[in-house]
Amino acid sequence: MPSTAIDPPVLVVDGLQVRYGHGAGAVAAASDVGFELGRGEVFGLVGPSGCGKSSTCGALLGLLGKTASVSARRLELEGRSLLGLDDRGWRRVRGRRIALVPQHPRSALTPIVAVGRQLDWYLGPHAVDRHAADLRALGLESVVARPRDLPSSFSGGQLQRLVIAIATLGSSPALLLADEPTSTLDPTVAASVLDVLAEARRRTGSAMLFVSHDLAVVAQVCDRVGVMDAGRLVEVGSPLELFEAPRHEVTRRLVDALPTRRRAWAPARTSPAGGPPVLELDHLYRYHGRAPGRSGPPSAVVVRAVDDVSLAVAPGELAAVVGESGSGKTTLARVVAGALAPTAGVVRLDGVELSAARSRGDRRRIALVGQHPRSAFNRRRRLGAALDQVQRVHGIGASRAERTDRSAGMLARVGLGAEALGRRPQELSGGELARAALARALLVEPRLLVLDEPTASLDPPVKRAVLDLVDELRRDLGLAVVLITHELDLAWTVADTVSVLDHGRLVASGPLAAVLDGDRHPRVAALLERVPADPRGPGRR
Amino acid sequence: MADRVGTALLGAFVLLAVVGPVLAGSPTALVGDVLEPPSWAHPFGTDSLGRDLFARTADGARTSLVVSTAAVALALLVAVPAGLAAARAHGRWPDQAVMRVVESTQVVPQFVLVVLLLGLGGAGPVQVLGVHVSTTARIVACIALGFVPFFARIARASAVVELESEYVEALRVAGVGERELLVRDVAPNVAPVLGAQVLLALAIAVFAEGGLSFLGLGVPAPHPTLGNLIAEAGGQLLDGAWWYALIPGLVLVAGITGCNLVGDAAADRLVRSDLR
Amino acid sequence: MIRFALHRAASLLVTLVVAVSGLFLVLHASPGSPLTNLAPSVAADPEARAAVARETGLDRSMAEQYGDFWASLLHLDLGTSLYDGSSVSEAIASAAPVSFQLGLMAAAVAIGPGVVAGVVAARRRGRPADAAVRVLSVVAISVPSYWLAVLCLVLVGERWPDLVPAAGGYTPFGTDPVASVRSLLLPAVVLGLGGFAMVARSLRSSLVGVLDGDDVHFARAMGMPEHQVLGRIALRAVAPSTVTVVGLLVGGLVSGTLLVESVFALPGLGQLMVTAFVRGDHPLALGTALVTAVVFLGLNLVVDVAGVALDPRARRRVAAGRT
Amino acid sequence: MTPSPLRADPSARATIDRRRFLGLALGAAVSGPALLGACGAGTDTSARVVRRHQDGILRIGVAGAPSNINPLDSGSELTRWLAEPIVETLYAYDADLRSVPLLAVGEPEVSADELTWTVRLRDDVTFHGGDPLTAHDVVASLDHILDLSSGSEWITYLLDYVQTFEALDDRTVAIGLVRPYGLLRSHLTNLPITHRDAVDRRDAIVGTGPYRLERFTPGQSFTLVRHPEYHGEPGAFEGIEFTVFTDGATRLVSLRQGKVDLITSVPYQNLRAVEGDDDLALVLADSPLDVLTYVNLLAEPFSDAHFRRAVALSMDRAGVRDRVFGGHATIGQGPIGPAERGWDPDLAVYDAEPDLDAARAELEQATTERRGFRITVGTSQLGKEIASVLAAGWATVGLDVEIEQLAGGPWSSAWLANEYELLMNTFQSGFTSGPANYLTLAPAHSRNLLSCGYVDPELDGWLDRVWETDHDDERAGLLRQVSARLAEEAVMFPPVYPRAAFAQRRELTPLDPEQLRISRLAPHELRFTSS
Repeated sequence: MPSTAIDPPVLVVDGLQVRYGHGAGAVAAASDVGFELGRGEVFGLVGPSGCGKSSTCGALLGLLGKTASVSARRLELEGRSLLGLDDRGWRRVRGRRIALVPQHPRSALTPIVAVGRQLDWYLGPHAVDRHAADLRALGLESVVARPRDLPSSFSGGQLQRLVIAIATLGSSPALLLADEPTSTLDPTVAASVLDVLAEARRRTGSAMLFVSHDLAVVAQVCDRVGVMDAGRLVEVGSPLELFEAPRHEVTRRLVDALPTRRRAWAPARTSPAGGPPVLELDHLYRYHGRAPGRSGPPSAVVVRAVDDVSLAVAPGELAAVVGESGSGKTTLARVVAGALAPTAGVVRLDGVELSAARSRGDRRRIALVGQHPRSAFNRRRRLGAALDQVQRVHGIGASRAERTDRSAGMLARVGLGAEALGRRPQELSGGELARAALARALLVEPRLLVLDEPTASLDPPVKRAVLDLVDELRRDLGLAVVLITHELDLAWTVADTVSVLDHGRLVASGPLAAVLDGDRHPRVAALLERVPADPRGPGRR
Repeated sequence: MADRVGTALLGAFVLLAVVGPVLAGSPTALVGDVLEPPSWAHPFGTDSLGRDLFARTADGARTSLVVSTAAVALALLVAVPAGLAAARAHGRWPDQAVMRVVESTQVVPQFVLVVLLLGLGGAGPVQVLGVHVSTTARIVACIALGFVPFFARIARASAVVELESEYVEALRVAGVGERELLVRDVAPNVAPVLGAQVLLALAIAVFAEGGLSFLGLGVPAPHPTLGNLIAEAGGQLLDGAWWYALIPGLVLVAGITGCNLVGDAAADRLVRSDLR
Repeated sequence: MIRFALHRAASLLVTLVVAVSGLFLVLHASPGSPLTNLAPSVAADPEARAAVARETGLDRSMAEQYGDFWASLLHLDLGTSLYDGSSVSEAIASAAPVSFQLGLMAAAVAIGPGVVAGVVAARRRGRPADAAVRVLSVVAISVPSYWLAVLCLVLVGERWPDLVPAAGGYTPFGTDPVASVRSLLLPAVVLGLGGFAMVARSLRSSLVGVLDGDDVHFARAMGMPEHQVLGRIALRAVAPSTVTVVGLLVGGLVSGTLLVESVFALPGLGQLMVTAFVRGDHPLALGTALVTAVVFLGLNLVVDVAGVALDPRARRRVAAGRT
Repeated sequence: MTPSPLRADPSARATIDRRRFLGLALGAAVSGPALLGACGAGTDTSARVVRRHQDGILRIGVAGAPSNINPLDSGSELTRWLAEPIVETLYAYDADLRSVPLLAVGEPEVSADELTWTVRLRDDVTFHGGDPLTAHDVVASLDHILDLSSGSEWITYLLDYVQTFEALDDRTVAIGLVRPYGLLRSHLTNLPITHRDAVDRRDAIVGTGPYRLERFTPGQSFTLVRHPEYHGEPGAFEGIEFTVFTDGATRLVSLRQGKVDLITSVPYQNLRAVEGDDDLALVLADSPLDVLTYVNLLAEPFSDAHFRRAVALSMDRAGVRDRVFGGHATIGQGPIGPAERGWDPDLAVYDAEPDLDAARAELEQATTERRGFRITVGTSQLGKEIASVLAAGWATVGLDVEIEQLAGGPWSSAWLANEYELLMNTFQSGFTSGPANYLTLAPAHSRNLLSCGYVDPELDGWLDRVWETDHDDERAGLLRQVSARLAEEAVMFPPVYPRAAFAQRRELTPLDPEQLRISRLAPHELRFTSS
């Protein structure tokens, strides 16, 4: 959708500068940012966190707070300058000419007021009745049916649609500001929200500024993309230009981090060593909530989180378990690692059945790395103490000094310097913490490593590096690895075998090629469908 | 800023309480004329019996400090293990039992409870199971009892949060035992949370000690306490002995304000460090 | 909602029964028996002591006394004072309105200005108004009421005798509302000052948090005027936590009446209680403690229920039975 | 107390300092009240008082609430000040403190063997409820006192003497004695007569006086209203209201503000403030206000006579007089003070200033190893202050004194159980014993239940005779001997005999110092000068 030169631009940003603080201590969050948006055009702003995307957005809404100072050569919306507007002036712009689609729909709506009431705030009285048809069209039947419910009783996807409805139903804003609108959503949901957003934009004819850290998503949605780094707009171009010929270093890094589909997946890179399986799951069940028939009120709902799962993992094998959120992946990981007892069924390690109450020795042989590296460590303990602790309880190392040496060695192995031993978790980045969590898991020399979405909260480049590390380690150490993920492309990149969970049941399982190619299970097909396409390949929406 | 003012006030209060009694003469000796205004010889003036008010205020500050510190320490000693034990048994009967006991002491406000417990025994020492308990010890015990629910709840609540946090599960899965978890991980993490509250509790304890003395239920004569001094000073105000009512009162206010400000700052720091 | 209130009330009742029983036991185990308050020349005579004990029923077993205590309590009879033989219930009935009015006025002093100060400070964060509120509230929370009361009594009372309670302490509201309110104004201000600080501080800090929230940001981004942001989102969001603070304030007010009533010679429950304890007047002490506990727990119940009523999420949890 | 040049004009200084203080207080507590206090001016108090007096109610501020309002049970000044206008006695003191008939007609008829006393009652007296006064009311009053279970303080006076009492007819009461009892006349002058239905009540006083008790809030306030059918001259006030202000400053402030007309127990530190106020009159009177001082001779260290004398010699009597009582007290010798029968102004065993050398000499001879003791006082501010001054004084001769403060009950228990070393409290007699104070002396008698362990057969004999004789002069002579002996032996040696302090507004006629000598406040005798 190329911009037409005849129409005047909707938004003109020229020489935008945002600074926080005063005088010598002032920090520039955005320097000399400039771009234009034509009518109906979608412009993407992409870059790592802290690059100045949010400050640029905030400046367009006049909501940067009192510590920020904004200056620009030009900052114009539909030909009217936004510089020097007073509160009343801004109120005429906000919501009417510029509408925000926020990053966290769940916190953007007030948690203690019914959704219907909140719609009334923004769209006028009886909004639900007046806009019932539009809301249904946006897939918000649930809101029409239950306007008195609180936001907490709706899903993230529904809330994001609701926010889009608020932004676009009341007026036809000239500009939609979409600030990472899908970053907290599942890929499946994210895809449908993007559809809704596109539909709403078509209806209102608004231009859109789309901010994201995910190049793949930006490429999918935008006409033109600007890459930001350290407060500056370093490169602007069409998605294809950026992917094919990235000119700037930052752009290149972003592109490189995109998962690449393993071209030759038929022969696995490393064939799993033969021999009996390390891990066997035999008709494993795990229900949440009180099982019926027990004493007490029968009200509790039983969730079949893991429902008759049988699986075997060979030595040295990297087995991926994929599924959407709520499919029971994490529960499965926790049952395998012994954090939860199975409701029924058997977990065998090296052919030996593990009891529900795991011994310390059993725990040493299966290590779990959880979803959020930031909360995996006691925030008040230095890393050295944390690494010492797991060794000490398993009687590894005769002295503290010896254990410290091992810790340092393992940190080096995961790519961290020994100085990290003296750091607290808050002083480490997410990527460093993910590595540290891996180090802690490996220090006790487990037979099996269970990774529960180890990269879900990491930026793409970091994500990639951590996965490469896992792949390397398991080859070096001959570890069996169970990798839990909702990102099918990850499995695609590193796994030997893949198992697909749906509502607690295993719908497909086997070597990567066998599962993903040819005669796919419908669920698998659906998952594949939602992997953001490589803009270099075919299939761009 | 507030932080520094608080430290200064608390520091001055502690300094007066610790060093004051050493510098000053006896708080009970009749060293001057009655109701002398402040002078070089008696920087805080003298009281209605001719005793040096600097010595008495310093001694009173010391008593306040000792009583309230001891009370808070005693309360922690009881409340923290109880709170941790309750958190460990979260939702099961030991937890219920601890929380019910804690609740039953909260049927009246804390200060009323202390007045009630002290009032029941009357002033003066008592024999408890054959052990001589001085009035001061009883005051400490009663104020401490008033704080037990407060600290037990905080200890329990923050320990529950800790025990349900992801790192604890990670450590459990890694084979770290429950005792080790509780002693080495949970307790040290609960400590700063309590630490921030300790100063706020100290402020309340200093207030309560003064209030008890004011009602005549406090530390007995001849030890001066800040509450006693204030209670005695009320009448002197009519005679223009402003220093008598003002100075001990300001010392008390300084102590409480200092504790409050430093405690606030500590709580703020804690929140900030957790957010980081 | 109603079920929640009833459930809470029932559990409070159990707590109350346990606590009152405990109080009864402690009271009767205490060394301050009324027998020791006899004139020494009488108390020295064992025969006279025994006769008095028989007369006052103190020679009976603790179990009997305990049984009688509950039996009469069910008839709302709290017994008679050991000293003047007057009805404890009547003494409390005549003292309660004083404390009630004082508490109500102090709460008004605490909550009204407290809310205003908290909102102003939060909206003008970092500016002089904010600093002023913060300094004022720290000072207000730190100045002990008994000291302030003594100062006010002398300094204010000397110039405006009408502002301190009259002899006898109190003009009933029904007799002369203006004089009644005026005479309790100073004690109420002294008593309410700490609460004012608590409300202002807590409201400020929670409002600051809420005003930084995504929902406020979104509302502003969508052009909602600032007064609506405050009324529709911010104040509503902080209401439950403010109500909790008000609950804490109730405790402070009840405690404070002990001290403030004593300084201003107000014939309220607090002074009655102190008098009872100082004399070791068991029935009166037990009665005042019981009434204090009932009032305190009752107010806490109201605060709990109000907190839930103001927070739809809590309402939902309650409805789901997860109390 | 040496006057310093600084306090040449105390009243002027007070104003300046108060203003300065206001400024400081403003800085310290930025609060509404202080702000209010700093600006504007007050109203004329005297005019307010006159306006208030239009309701005809006399308002009195007292220091504490009576622990028992039944005057047949309690002899405390708090009970009796309240009961004075309500109940009357068979005989009463005239202006010269002589006993004259009040409810009785003429002198009692005493039989030749001195064992039967017959009293005739007036026939024109009614109780507040309207019932006429009869002999049965007198009998019921005596009955109540002599019933052990009532716990009446009067019992100690009558128990071993009175055997029978009966109503011969509606107007005549006969009292039968075991042995001659000259003191009975005194008791009949002090013993209140209560309506027969009210003798056991603790929540009502029903008497024949000019005022009746209308209502009261325990521990807080008491309201009396005029009894219209009073047999004598009707009361001048519509009512009398007693309000309890336990805090001395509050009490005084209320008087200065004109909210009460009269206060009792003015804090001694505030006497200057009262004197400096033209609207107020200070009344200082010798009164049977004793500082009870007992030492326990049953145990070390006071079992040692040398130690005892050392303590008595080194007692800082002048310090107590000047620092606690602002100079308004007489230096103490024996147990009997200036307002009491048996007072000997010439008795001078001890000096005002401690005799440290003599005390040290006595201590050297003492056999006990102890060089310190415990002084047990009540919870009153006064008791605490006396003990503090004394302890500071004793510290100068090397006596380490620990102060123990006990509330009324525990204090009595310590006395009863002989668990004290030096016991001290303030006590106002006079209501039950008139101008003499027999209760204070009781523990000196070796056979008394509260005996402090002093055994002196000669003194026992004197005391027995004090009770028996009906000659006041003989009684006074014996009491002088008792007081001197107890002082010399260092058994009872109060530091001072304080003067009782009252303050009243000028809009009220002055209190009668003579009546105050027997603790009678007699509020119903006062008048408003303004109306």
